Amino acid sequence: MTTPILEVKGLRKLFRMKKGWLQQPHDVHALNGIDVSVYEGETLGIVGESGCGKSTLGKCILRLLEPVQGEIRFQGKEIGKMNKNEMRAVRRNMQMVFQNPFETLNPKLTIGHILTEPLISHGIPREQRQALLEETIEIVGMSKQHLSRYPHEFSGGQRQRIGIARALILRPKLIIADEPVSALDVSIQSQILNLLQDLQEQFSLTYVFISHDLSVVEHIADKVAVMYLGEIIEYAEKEKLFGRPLHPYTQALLSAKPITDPDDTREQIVLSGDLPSPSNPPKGCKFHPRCRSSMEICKVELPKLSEIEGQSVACHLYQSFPAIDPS
Amino acid sequence: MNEVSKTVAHGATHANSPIFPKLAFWEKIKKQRAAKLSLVVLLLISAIGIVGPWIAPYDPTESNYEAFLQGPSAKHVLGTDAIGRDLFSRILYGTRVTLVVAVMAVGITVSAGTMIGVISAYMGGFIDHLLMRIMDILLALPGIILALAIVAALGPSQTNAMIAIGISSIPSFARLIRAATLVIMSSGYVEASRSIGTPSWWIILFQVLPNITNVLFVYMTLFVGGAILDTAALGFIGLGAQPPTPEWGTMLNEGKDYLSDAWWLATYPGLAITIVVLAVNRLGDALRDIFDPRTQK
Amino acid sequence: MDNVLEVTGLTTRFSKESGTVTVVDQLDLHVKKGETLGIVGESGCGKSVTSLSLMRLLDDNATLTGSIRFNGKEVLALSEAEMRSLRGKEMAMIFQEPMHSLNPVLTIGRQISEVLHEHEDESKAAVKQRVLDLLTVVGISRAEEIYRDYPHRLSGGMRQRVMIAMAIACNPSLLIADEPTTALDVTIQAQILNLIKKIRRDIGMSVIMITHDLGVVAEVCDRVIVMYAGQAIETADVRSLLRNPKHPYTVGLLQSTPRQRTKRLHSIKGSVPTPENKPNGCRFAPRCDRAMAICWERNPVLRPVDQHSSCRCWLFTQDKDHEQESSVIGG
Amino acid sequence: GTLATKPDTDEGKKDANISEKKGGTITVAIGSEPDTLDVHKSTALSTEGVALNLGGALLYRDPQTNEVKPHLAESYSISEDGKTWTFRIRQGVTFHDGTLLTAQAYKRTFERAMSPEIAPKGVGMVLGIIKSIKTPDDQTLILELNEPSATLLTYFTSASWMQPLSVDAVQKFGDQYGRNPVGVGPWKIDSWKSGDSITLIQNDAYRWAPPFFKNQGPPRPDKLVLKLIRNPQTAVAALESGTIDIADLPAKDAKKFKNNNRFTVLEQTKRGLGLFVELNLNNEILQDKNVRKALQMAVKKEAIVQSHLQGEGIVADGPLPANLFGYDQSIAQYAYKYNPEEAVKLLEEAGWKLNAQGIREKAGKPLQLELLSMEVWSQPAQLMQGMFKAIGVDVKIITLEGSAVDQLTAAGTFDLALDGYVADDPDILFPFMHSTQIGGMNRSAIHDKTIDSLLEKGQVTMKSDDRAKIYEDLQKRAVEEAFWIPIYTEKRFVVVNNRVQGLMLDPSGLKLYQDVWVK
Amino acid sequence: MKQYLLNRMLSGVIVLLGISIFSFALVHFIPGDPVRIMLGEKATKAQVEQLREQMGLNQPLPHQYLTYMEKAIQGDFGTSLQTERPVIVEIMERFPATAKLAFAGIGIAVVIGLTMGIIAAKYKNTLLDFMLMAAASIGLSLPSFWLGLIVIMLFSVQLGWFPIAGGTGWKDLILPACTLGVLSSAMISRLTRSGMVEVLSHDYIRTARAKGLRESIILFRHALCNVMIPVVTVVGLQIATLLGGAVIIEQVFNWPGIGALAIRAISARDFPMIQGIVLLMGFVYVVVNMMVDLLYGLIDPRVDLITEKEGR
Ligand SMILES: Nc1ncnc2c1ncn2[C@@H]1O[C@H](COP(=O)(O)OP(=O)(O)OP(=O)(O)O)[C@@H](O)[C@H]1O
Ligand SMILES: Nc1ncnc2c1ncn2[C@@H]1O[C@H](COP(=O)(O)OP(=O)(O)OP(=O)(O)O)[C@@H](O)[C@H]1O
Ligand SMILES: [Mg+2]
Ligand SMILES: [Mg+2]
Repeated sequence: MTTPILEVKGLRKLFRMKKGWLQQPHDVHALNGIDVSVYEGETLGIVGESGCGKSTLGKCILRLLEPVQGEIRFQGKEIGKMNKNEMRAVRRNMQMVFQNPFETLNPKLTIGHILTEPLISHGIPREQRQALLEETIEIVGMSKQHLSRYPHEFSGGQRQRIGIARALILRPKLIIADEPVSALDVSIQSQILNLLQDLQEQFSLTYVFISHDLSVVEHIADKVAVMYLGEIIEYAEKEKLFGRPLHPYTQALLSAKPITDPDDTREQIVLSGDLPSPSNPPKGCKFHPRCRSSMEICKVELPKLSEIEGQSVACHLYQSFPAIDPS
Repeated sequence: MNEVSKTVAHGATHANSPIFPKLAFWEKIKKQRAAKLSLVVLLLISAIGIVGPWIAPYDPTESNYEAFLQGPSAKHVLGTDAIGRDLFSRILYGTRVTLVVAVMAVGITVSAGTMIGVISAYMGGFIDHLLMRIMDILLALPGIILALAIVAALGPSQTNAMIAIGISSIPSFARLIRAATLVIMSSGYVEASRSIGTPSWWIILFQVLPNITNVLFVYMTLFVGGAILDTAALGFIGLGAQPPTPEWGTMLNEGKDYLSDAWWLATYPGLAITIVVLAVNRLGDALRDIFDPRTQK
Repeated sequence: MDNVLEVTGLTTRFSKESGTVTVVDQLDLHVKKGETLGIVGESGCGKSVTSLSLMRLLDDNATLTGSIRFNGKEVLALSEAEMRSLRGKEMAMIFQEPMHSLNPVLTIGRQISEVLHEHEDESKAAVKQRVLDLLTVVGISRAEEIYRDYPHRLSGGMRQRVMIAMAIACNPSLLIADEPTTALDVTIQAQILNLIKKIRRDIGMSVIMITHDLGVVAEVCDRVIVMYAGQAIETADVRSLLRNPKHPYTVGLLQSTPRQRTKRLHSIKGSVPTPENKPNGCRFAPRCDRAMAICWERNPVLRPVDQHSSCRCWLFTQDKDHEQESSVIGG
Repeated sequence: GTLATKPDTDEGKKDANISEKKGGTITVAIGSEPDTLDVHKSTALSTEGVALNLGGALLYRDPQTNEVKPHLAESYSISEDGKTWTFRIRQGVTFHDGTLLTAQAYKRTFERAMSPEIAPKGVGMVLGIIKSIKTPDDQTLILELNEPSATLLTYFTSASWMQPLSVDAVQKFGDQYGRNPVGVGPWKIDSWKSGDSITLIQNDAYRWAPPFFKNQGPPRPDKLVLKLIRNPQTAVAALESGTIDIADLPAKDAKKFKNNNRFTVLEQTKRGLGLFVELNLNNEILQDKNVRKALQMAVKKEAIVQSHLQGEGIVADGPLPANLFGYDQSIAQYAYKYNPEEAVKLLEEAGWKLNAQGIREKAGKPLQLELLSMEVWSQPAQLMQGMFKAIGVDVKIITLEGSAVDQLTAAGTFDLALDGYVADDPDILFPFMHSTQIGGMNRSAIHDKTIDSLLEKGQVTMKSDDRAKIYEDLQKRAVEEAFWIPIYTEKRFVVVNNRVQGLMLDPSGLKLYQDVWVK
Repeated sequence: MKQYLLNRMLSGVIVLLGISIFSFALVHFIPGDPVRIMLGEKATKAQVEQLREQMGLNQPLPHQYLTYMEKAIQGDFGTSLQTERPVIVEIMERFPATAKLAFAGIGIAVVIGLTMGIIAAKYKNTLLDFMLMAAASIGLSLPSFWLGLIVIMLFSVQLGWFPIAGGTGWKDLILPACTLGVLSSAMISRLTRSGMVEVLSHDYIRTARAKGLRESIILFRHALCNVMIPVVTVVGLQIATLLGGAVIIEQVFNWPGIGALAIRAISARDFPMIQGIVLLMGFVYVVVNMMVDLLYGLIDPRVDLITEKEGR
């Protein structure tokens, strides 16, 4: 692994909420300088609570949203400045799977049409289309009879398979999966997770896997980034992060996760207070109002992401006294 | 994994409505008695619009100098008007005229309104702003006054009435379509489509338009009702179709001076208008119920 | 017995254009005083319908049969007026979607005090004071301010707290919580679950906790009923259910939860049948790895397996030729 | 001219002398609202019926003898050359504001009407013939005319357009004078609710009614409400419900009141042509006299009278109605009668042959004409359309507002136009037919030397017999040339509630309230 | 809030400006020379030209427009060509009658509409519901003038209960106001019903039931408030339209309002009058809409006054 297949540096996105004509526009900082990189064949998990900017990050990478600042390098090429046509070429290698399988399929089109759309958009010759179509639908565990049906005739799990097939049909290198299993029942969720893992092996895919469910991320990811209000506050190999979470937020998150073990005796860290709104975030470290280990400096200064034993964390606790396990 | 999917497919398809959504539509229409009735009435009326001229007993513009203002009789089923024309024949002929005016007017509204609405929603930003402000301006002028002014400007005639009515309801239609388009635009599948790199025109054509057709259809029926009434209203103040065209509103206008002497003159055209508008409105209601996901259990 | 609620043979049917569907099928359950009963199951299995049946809050097209005895009264025999005085006062409910369960145009204060005005004869000032106290109890700090505020300005967690305050306003003996945390973030979920646990302890009420998350069950419940396609398929105390699940579905469910760090998850094939489309035999048979011939033919009954649990499965039925009959459940 | 008077009912006769009570309110429907009551500025015909009550005239026409007699002028004389007119203004006449009517008041009134800003709008035009006005003393008014005029004399009998105005009031009210007119008439303005009604109150200083009225003093009722009711149907209902007392109604509606003993219907044949068609002589097709004649013969006028007027009208043969001075009694002998066969023959002769669609055409050009009409004439227009169709002429009806019709006819862009007129004198034909009036009221663009000279002679010939002869010749010529298709002369019907007694109509249909009293 | 009002006013002004340009253009495209009309047929060409000159009608259109606007801003909308009275005076004379009719009509419509809608929603899918909604559908399908004529025929002519000669008294008001009210109530009742049906299916209604509240409280406190937004929108639009004159109804009932004035002005090519009326209508529309917007905020706290509403 030399260069990462995807490298994001200092990515910023703000939504300008322009309300009236004369109103001062005010900004929602959805992404605040995100740095991540993913190597080929790897799965990067991104976790965080609702509204912290996970989806925004995914969409910015695909340039479904235009970032305000920052670099996005895909296969070494900077795609942030590409024009429409160049971008279309890139999109062939970079696809997305969405959270809600019910909403992302056009109810008026047959599955066949939905799956052909990317082929036409990317100028795949007509002769090859049918073969690709049939091959792909079978890869995701469905049959070609399904191609002539409409989305409403399928169950949630099947629809998500169709969503995956659509992402897969151009044989991309990178798939950004935005909460692909959140809308599914537990028993179906495992089918899809398995499918994603199988496909990764088969096509040596790279995933950016976004989820709010720690268990799912823990299961599927190689590396995990924990986000809080538009920032990555901790970033490490899965084993390290789950084994020894450093950031107080990560710790709280892990402990809050309900575990199906009645004898579990771990101490639960219950955070106080609600998630602050991203349009009006607290000063200093954004987590400090809810943090048990909050210090004076946290109220003033934003901690930087720094590395401790191969694990990056943005917390003042580790900046002054490196490599000390809190708690 | 194939085995799995088959059972899954079995489970899912069986539960849902038939294979083709179109079929489901007819099923639903059939289930609603009011819808069925209004559809039948409308088909009947359209049929009259087409074959009216053949089944009409008299020439609608020919006067019988011996029979002015005669009440309903065997010879003239609905009576004759002030200049001795057969009212029944006029109403039959008028069906076509009235329907054509209404449908063409709505055609103008729908084509322009849809274009403006979709473009406005899709382009957003300045263009959206500009178009919507123009619509605001048009909307601020009450429809009938706008129509009056247009007819006054172009001269009263059937075509101009049509144009006037069509134009005057563009703003409301455009707004409705814009709202509907915005909903579609924010839907998951448009985003999914964009993520694949699908060009804009493709998205408008294959993602947006097919999904607003339901809405379009429903609004259209509602506007047809309005257009018939507006046509009649313009006819009533003498700015609609020109005599001797047997347009219902114009006939009503001619009949209004004979309310106490010849009740049939105003009553029958009035009834005809009410029946058609009622049928169209009820059909529109039924369509809305059918297409509205909230009312689908 | 100190059962707050005793339900036997509860069956809920909906009449639809296409015929009637049975959504809840011969459900038996009981809740002891101070106990938390969990109902788990996948989407569409009838959990919400069960809870709404208990409160008789279903639409007109629903018919209920069986018996629901609440504090000795037969709920199904009560008049609508009597039912009204029961709801909110003795039996309260909180819902899954805190976003939609509060009326957007009424203030928080009004919505809570409404319950008190309806069920208790108290002066306005007293009611207000109690509402403020309630808000404090559920952990809302700026009670005065929130009292005057509208729901849309509160976060999901806050709204769920308001819902809880509303539910416990009259100190009900039973609280039914229908997926109260599903729409919330993990950290907030932990707060709410803690709150429910604490209040249950403080006022000694019983709780029915409906969820699809076995983790939540593990956290708060004493006893659990697992539902599948409208039927209870397993009921047990929480420890034995999670430690020693009996029914293949429960087993599968536990194994599909991504908690082991295995490369592959276990998965249950297929998907949950819809109420209109239930298999003839055991409802789980089409998805079951261990299905036998009989499973396709006849539906087993729920019968005790050991002292901790009952299960509806032919694997645990010794006499496999036994006819299906009215079942006796333990618990 | 006949003065339509309400026949006294039996009951009325019995106590005619004792019961002419004072007081009460009469409500009269008016079909359209005056634009302004400033008679110098008004362009609306509806002004006349209202302004009439507010003013008085120098002269009046005796209803019995049809002679012109002095009224507000005690006496008048016209010089030999007909160019110097001297009026002696009656004494003791006051305006509503109390100022005295003098010769100066007349002078200033006329001068105002003739002033360049105002003249083009209204009556100033007729006064244009006046060269100078002199007032040697308060009671003497001397007008020097550019040339003699028979018409001006008739004009001076108009109590509305030619009434003297209180110039003080004109100055006082300025732009608002039109809403606050001040005249010398039996009625004063009380209020004017736009779009609703104009209320007049009795002027109790009034003592100068024309001699033919029984009542020479102030009007007996207190109030006269002129209520705007556009739709005749509404007027019918309002009459029946007693909301109004008097209304002009079309024949078909008036009929219903004829046998109703609560109401009396006054009938009067209008002086003028109720309806005729002007043929545009600039149109190539219509330049062919045969075509014009054919069109004449195609129209079954009786049917139009029957349907549109319920038979209550007289078929017209020529440009003048039977009740107007100068009417040619023998006209029926030479006028074109309904004769579709002959019409067809004429068209065939003229080279117009039927095509497959049943329309005639010549050299590939179909015989298509546009008929300009207004809404009131919708029925006659449609009937004629059918009649023309029968001889293979395709006529398209264009219904427009009066003003739009004027616009088109002035520009000459039309083929046929419906029109009508009311007049007291055959000189009305001058504007309609004289070649100098092309572009104005001479819509047909008649440019005929014979006609021109006859019209000119008619204007200056003062001797009745000679004058009558001139107009007879004129009718012969006009009928022969078939410039117009005269259709009918109609009747006017005024329905009066019997609680109101003594209403009279003057020859042009204006209502005279001087003898009116309320039971 | 202040900011918001300012914004609304600004966009209102822009709309008004647009209307003024639009109407100015439109009016000048209507054939019919006002000067000719003013002077009548007898006027000579020279006279016509002179008056045109005087009235500034010879100037290029944009110039005329600017002059007009300059005066309009100072409250001078010119004088009617027909009556030579200030346009503003003419309009203001008619406005009370129109306003009276509009508010009475809408008042009746709201009362009937809400009642019908609520009852129909409460007894959803019963015969009563069906009948009420059928009535509403018929109400929507009746040509207004036809209903007006029939009402006149019946109540004034046959029964003689009401006067019809278009006075402006309260008794005169009853028939036109009821006709208007009945017609407008059709829309309101349908909206109310569908709104109520939808709202009654919302989660918070279930919550209210779970609290053991009485049905009347649920219906009127919890449901009705949430239905008011679309109702208020429609009522607002109708008021705005009616304040500009219920053209047809005024015509039928001989009501001396703006609508009648408008028709007369258009047929007489009274340009300043047409323009004045159109501008007034625009103004009323803008103001009413602004008030409706403010009402939204009162009815529904979710409506953030600052955000711009779209798709209304
Ligand atoms: N189109 C948009 N306009 C304005 N604000 C936006 C937009 N999209 C997202 N936001 C804001 O940006 C922030 C991040 O949103 P994002 O959808 O990325 O969160 P998320 O982590 O995906 O949350 P969830 O788990 O709920 O999906 C949120 O506060 C959201 O309100
Ligand atoms: N009013 C109703 N009429 C007809 N069918 C209904 C009605 N309410 C619910 N159902 C059906 O009953 C079944 C059970 O629904 P229920 O809401 O109880 O599921 P659930 O277990 O709560 O699922 P979830 O986890 O999604 O909330 C579903 O298939 C649903 O379609
Ligand atoms: Mg997201
Ligand atoms: Mg549920």
